Amino acid sequence: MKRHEPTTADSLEMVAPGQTMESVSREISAIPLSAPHMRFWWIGFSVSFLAMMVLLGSLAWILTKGVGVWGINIPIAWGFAIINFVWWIGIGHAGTFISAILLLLHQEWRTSINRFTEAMTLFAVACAGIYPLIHLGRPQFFYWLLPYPDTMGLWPQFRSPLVWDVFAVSTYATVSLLFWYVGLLPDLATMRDRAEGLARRRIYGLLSLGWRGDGGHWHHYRKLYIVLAGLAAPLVVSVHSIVGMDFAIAILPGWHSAIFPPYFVAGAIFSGFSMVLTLIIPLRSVYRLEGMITARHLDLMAKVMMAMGWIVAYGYFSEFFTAWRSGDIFDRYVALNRVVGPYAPYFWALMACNIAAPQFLWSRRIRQNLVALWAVAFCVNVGMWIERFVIVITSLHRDFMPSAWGMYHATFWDYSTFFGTLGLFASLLFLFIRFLPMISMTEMRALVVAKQKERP
Amino acid sequence: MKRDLYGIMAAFASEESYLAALRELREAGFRRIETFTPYGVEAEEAVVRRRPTPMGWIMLTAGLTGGAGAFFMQWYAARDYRLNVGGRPVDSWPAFVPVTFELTVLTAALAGVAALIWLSGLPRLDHPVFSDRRFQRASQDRFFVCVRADGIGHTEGEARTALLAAKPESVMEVFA
Amino acid sequence: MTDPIDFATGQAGRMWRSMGERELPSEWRSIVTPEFALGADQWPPGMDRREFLRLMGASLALGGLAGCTRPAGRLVPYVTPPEEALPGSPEFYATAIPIEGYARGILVESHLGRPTKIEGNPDHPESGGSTDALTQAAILSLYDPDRSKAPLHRGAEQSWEAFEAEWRAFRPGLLAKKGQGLALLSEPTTSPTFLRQIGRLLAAFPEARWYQHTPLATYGVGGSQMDFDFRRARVVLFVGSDCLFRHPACLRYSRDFASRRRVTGTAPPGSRVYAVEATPTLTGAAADFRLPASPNRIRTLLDAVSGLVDGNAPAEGAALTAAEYAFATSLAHDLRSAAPEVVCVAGSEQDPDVQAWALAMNAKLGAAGGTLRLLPQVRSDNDPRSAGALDRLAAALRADEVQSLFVLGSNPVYTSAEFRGLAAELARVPFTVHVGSHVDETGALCRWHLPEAHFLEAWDDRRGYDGTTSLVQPLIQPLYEGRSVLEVLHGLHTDEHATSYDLVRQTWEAGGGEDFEVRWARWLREGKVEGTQSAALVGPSAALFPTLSRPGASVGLFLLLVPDASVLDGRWSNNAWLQELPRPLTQLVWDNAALISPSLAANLGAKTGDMLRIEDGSAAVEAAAYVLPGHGPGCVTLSLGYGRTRAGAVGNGRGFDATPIRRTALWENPNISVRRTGSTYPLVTTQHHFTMEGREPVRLLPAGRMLPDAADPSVSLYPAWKPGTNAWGMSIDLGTCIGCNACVVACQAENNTPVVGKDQVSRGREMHWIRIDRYFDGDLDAPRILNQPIPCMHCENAPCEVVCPVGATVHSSEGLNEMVYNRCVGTRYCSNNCPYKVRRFNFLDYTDRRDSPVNLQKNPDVTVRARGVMEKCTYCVQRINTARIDAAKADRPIRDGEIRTACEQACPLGAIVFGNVADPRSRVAALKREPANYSLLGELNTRPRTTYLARVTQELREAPA
Amino acid sequence: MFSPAATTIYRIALFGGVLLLSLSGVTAYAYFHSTYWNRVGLAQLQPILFSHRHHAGELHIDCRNCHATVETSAFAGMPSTRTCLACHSQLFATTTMIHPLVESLASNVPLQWTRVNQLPAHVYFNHGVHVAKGVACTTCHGEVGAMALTAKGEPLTMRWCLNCHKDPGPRLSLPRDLFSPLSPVALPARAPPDLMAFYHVRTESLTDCSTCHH
Repeated sequence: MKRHEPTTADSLEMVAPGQTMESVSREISAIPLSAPHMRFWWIGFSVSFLAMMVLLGSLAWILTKGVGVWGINIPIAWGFAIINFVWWIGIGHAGTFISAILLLLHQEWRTSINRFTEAMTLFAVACAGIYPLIHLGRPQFFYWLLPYPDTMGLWPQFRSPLVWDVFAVSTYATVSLLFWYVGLLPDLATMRDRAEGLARRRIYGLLSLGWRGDGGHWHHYRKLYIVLAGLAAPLVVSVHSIVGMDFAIAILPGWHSAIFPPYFVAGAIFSGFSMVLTLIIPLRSVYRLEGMITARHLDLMAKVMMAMGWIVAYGYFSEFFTAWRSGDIFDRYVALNRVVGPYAPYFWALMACNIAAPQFLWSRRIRQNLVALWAVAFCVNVGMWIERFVIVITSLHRDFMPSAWGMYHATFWDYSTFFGTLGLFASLLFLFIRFLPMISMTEMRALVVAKQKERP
Repeated sequence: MKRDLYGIMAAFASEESYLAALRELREAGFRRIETFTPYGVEAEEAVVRRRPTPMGWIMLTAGLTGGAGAFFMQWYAARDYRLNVGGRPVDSWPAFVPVTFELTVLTAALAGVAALIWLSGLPRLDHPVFSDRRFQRASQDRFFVCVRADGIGHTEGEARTALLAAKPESVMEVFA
Repeated sequence: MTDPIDFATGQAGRMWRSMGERELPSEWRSIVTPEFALGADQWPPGMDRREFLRLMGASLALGGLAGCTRPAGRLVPYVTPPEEALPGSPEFYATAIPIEGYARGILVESHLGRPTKIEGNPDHPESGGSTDALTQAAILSLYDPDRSKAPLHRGAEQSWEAFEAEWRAFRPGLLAKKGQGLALLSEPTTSPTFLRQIGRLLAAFPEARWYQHTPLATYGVGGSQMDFDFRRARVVLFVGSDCLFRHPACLRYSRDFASRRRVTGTAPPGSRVYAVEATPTLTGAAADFRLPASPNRIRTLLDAVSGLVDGNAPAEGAALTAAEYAFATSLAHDLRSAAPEVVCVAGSEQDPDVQAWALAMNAKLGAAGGTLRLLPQVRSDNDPRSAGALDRLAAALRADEVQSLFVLGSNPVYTSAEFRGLAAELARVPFTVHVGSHVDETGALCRWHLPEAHFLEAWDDRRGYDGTTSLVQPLIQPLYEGRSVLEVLHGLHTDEHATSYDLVRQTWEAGGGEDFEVRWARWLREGKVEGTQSAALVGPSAALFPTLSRPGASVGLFLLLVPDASVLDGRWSNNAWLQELPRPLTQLVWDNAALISPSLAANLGAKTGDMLRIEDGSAAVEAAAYVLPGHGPGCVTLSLGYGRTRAGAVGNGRGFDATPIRRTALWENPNISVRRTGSTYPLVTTQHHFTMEGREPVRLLPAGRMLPDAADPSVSLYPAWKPGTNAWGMSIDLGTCIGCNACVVACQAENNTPVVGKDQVSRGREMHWIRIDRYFDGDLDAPRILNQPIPCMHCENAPCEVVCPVGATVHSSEGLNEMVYNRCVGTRYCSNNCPYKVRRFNFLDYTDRRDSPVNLQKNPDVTVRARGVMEKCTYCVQRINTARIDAAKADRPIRDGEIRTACEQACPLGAIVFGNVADPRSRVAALKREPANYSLLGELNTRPRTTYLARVTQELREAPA
Repeated sequence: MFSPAATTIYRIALFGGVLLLSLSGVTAYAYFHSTYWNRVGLAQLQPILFSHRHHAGELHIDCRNCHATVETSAFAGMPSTRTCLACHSQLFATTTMIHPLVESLASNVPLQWTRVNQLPAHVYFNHGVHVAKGVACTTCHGEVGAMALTAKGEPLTMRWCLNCHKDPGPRLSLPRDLFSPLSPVALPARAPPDLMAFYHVRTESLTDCSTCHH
């Protein structure tokens, strides 16, 4: 089998010079087909798989005993489950943002990363989707949130943001999947044609639906792809706006705030990009993709991340500002309680991770330094989780009635379910890398050709 | 036995040569031409003069239908069993917007993908062009042009010469 | 009709004759027919019934009801229908509950022979229709799984026959010696039949000795007891007294007290109430002016007051602090000006000299015969036939004078430090018998233990504090082999068979008369025997003030012992409802604690949860500290009833045992030393934050002022929903509520609210539908103590409803915020969005083990909630529906007061009023028109249907210049 | 690599899959709304082969004779052994069919009838008020007077209950028909409002959740 060697070194170009249609097709498809670096893959996959088993164990226990095994209580009736849900959904926003919105904005640098980020989106949404189900007191009746002709003559209560959630998340998952698959179609054909062994060729052949790059097909394809992008763009915004409304619709001080939808969207993209960076920096080195995912890409993503960071920072600020200006004693107390209350350490950790850390990215040197960039991205991942913790817990634990104030103590099962989904996420990611091209070969070919035209 | 001919096909190494070939063929009056490319070549449309795709309209109609249905469903649900929910009116239309929007997008997207598969006649695993191993490059780095055998008023020979004139990498006969 | 089978003994029983015969098994079976089922989650058909009959001791085999997904239910009719029982509608029987020996009239709700709920008896003076927490919880003790089920001989199960045989063999020896060596120990009682039995016994055994012991207060001195009339008292002084909360007459006192405290318009309350106390009490908290003080300071203050009342300045040397002086002068001024409509109440646990002071002061101010009456002591504490108290018995035991000892429903081995040392002596007594509901600490040391029947299982008669006598009639045949103490006493001296029913009747037949049957029936129906109220004695004559000793050395600390608010001296230890009931003021559950003032805490460097070692030279106990604002300085309060070892699964090993350090001066232990041990203990409370943070959930309204106008609720973006003919609402008067928790337990009993245990409460998962919030307002050493009951507010714009994704909580046409358990999927969003946090969630499966007899208490009209389901106060919608159906059938509107929620019905102070706010003539509508009416968190525009009446405050009088 | 057949199979599989998915939905709907699932018309095995057709339909024994508390209580009431024996101590007293009754009286162990109409435990149904407001026995229990073996007459699903609670008028019967064993003859179109007025049916709280669930 072909040995895999890098064609070109890292560069600040969109595509390293010397890349051809043939080379990109070969190098990208080589990863699933000739499977280099199997040791890395096996170790990574086994670890993630074990973590996924932890998830299964936790789910079994939660379903047997009830959600009481978590630390939730009255007044803090929502805990890790919701925090993790929002965190994962947020991460799931980078993919569609990159592939849809950047496509509409003709940002060609999206080309080499959209496939991977879309996959990441799908897996993140899969992880997120678990939580709304298992956090139910009676998960066996989850389908009561869906409209169907039951024997009781009842309907979902469409004024509830949780019902909006059901529709938003399921729509988002479906549309992302379709978008991803449509993008994959031509690549699957390439895989079919490059694969060795009848079995593989047939499997990829079936998946590609027998795609043959017919001009007529491309004709419909282009239209579909652009309209899908056009639909996905507002969808991305709507989904996290609705997640934001899960809180904003409530009357709880610290939740009931008009800034939530936009600031949740920004936060989502913020966390999405940080997750992309966290994953792609090691992967591109392991699989020698510097020629296609160049320092230029990292640089741009770092900039987007910083920009989003500022929007989020504005969100934090405006929360305090409105609390102060409103003169509402409850809002003011919540604001104060965040800063100096029992959960103050979380708040300050949040400030450090989400506002302080990204400022390093002003420096080009840091943006170019893989380790530093990765560290900042990782900080933001942590920070965004803490942000949700602060929003959910510190708002709930001290609301209107001082007599009903309480504290939240996470249990072992809170943590195990969280780490469990990390395992699920990683496992899916490893399987994706192993069997599918993690960069869109089709779009890379087009890009390479375009770049060659530009060059004298 | 003699298998009947599907068409004469030529492979080109570059987008430019491929587009040139297309133009010449059109000028030579060939109408039934099929093209196979490793990525969608927008310039090709001008040459081949395809009818505009109905894709947009399909997705629009589907989306509007889905959205309308979604809103009606919520409107009806509120009436079917009139419940006083937190003192809110029965027609809490602002609360019905999110679901309406989501279902609009969902139906449009599903219809779009269905339409792509339908309009492109997929899945089609056994297309004649697959019979030639060289065609595997069509999904990688070669551009193919196929003149259908029953090209009106053209013989197989004329097709071959026309293609050769465009200096392809190779020319091949495709049998149905 | 046939004699019913007594399933406990297998013999034909006769005890039901007077009340219409009923049969147990078919009743139990009919429980499972869904029309009055206990909830599918709780009791799958078949199983419960089988468990049930096993408990009944019946041997009825019922097969073929395996719990498949959709089991075919069974319809099981009677063989012979009983007379009154109407399947599907409960019956109420009048009886009485003995608490510390005194009767309180009650009505017991019975569903086809299954007692489920206790209500007050409106016709009974000591109830007036209301109940306290203990009475409400008593129903649970009937179904206590740990009750002793059969006679035990040295721990081994035996039959009653075996015991009787052994006793008959032993008895001749006794008779020969005229009963010398026979000792009986009982609690002081008010039961005429019991005393009649004692008389007959002593007649048969002249040399026998009858000792009495109670670890609790003896409500009287020298054969007489004080009785107060708060309806006429314009000025009241409470000296370390909690008589509104814990007293044989507390329900009557509360009712009378409230009658003067209720305000209309902007008028001040009808009484000015002063309280001086070391241990904060609910009674003290209800006072207008409360002064925390150590026992020594209390005496100093009282001296000063008596001086001031006489018109003298405070005696020299009695240097009063500014606060004490202001208190004393204002009090003296009020007492003088309001006399004789004043009353001074000294706590039943106070030293005799303090009680004497109160008596003297009342006499001096002419209260005697008016607000204060002396009554002959109803209870047998000073019965001439009694051979004295526990110390005498102890002496007799030491001197080996006792050949046979009968302990009747008393537990000295736990309650008396002295008795704990007598294990050896007890072991030397040849024939020891313990009669009790549980095999407690004492029962464990006796040769025989005999199961005592619950008061709802056997006949008895008791007298209330005011002398009113009630017949205690059973609602159910004994669940186990328990027998009444009366039957045991009877069996001691004769072989003739007599049930408690016979014995009680004999007592009253003595009254004779041909119309006896008629009167007997009336007594049973009304729950009291007319003309049995005691007549007041003369006096007290104006006495001189006693010289008040100063018990405590100035250096040491005081240890104050009090009965626990829930378990008293431990007699309620195995009652889970009471254990999980947040203790007044502290909100502690499942434990007791050493209460200390913030200042003392600072001195000791202790905080809540730190273990303290309390020593007085000879003995020491350890207990966790609880820092209680408003506690008297320089003293520690520890409640009795904890550290039990043989109370049962619920009560064992909880809290800290105070008995070892209890001395002959029962309630005070001066001169103790306290230090931290360094270790800590997890105390669990249901409330963690006791200041109002400037939010004023409890509004204080200075007399004569008005509340600031609330925002106009009619302003709204939404079109209003058509109001129904009925619009249910509630008004809670914070001026009269004393926070006694009766409503909390009543709600728990009515609505099948589960008990979750200490661990779950510590995780913030208690399930009470109505809670009583406590706030400490002002200086933490002498704060104003506020209580606020919080049920569901039933907001018209309910935030919880909008966010429920499945419409499991919605609004009813009558304005109820409905919670539909069987639609709930458990997102808990509603709880997050409830500003009052009144919603409760079944985080785990909190329903009792399927085969637990506790399930028998469940109210069949209320669904038992499954795991993962939200629940909350429903305004007792099951009662509303019953009334609506009755009204609909009779084609009439629902009358005001026809529906009473469980909390309203229980409340001794009438602080809770429920009704139709749409009807301007209803009581609740009138209350909502009061200027003191306000909505909790009204600024959120939730428009609560439950509103509050602000607590009206008064000022101390300026000292006359 | 692939034969033409492969394409055909693949297409059938794709479309078939989609079709199957939608069909299964329809099937589920049909099943759970079917009389089979609701056990309508399903007669249960009983300790005694009791025939409502004979007693109510042919002998015209009033329903309330045996279901005595139907007007006064939530529970319609089941005849006690003695109620049955009131007649059957003479009639057929010796037949094997009646034997279980005699047995029950002798042993003082009640009969155990198998439920035909069973509501979930979280539903609180009150017979008394329904009868008082003009709902006839047959409206919910079907043509009992024609049943040799008693079977469920109506689905008794929540949707079914709600249909009537949303619009009771058309389901009400004339007082004389309330206890008739067979469905009364159809009433004139203008009857419903009159009956509503006659029985003073107040509809406002009929669809409140707490009317049936608490």
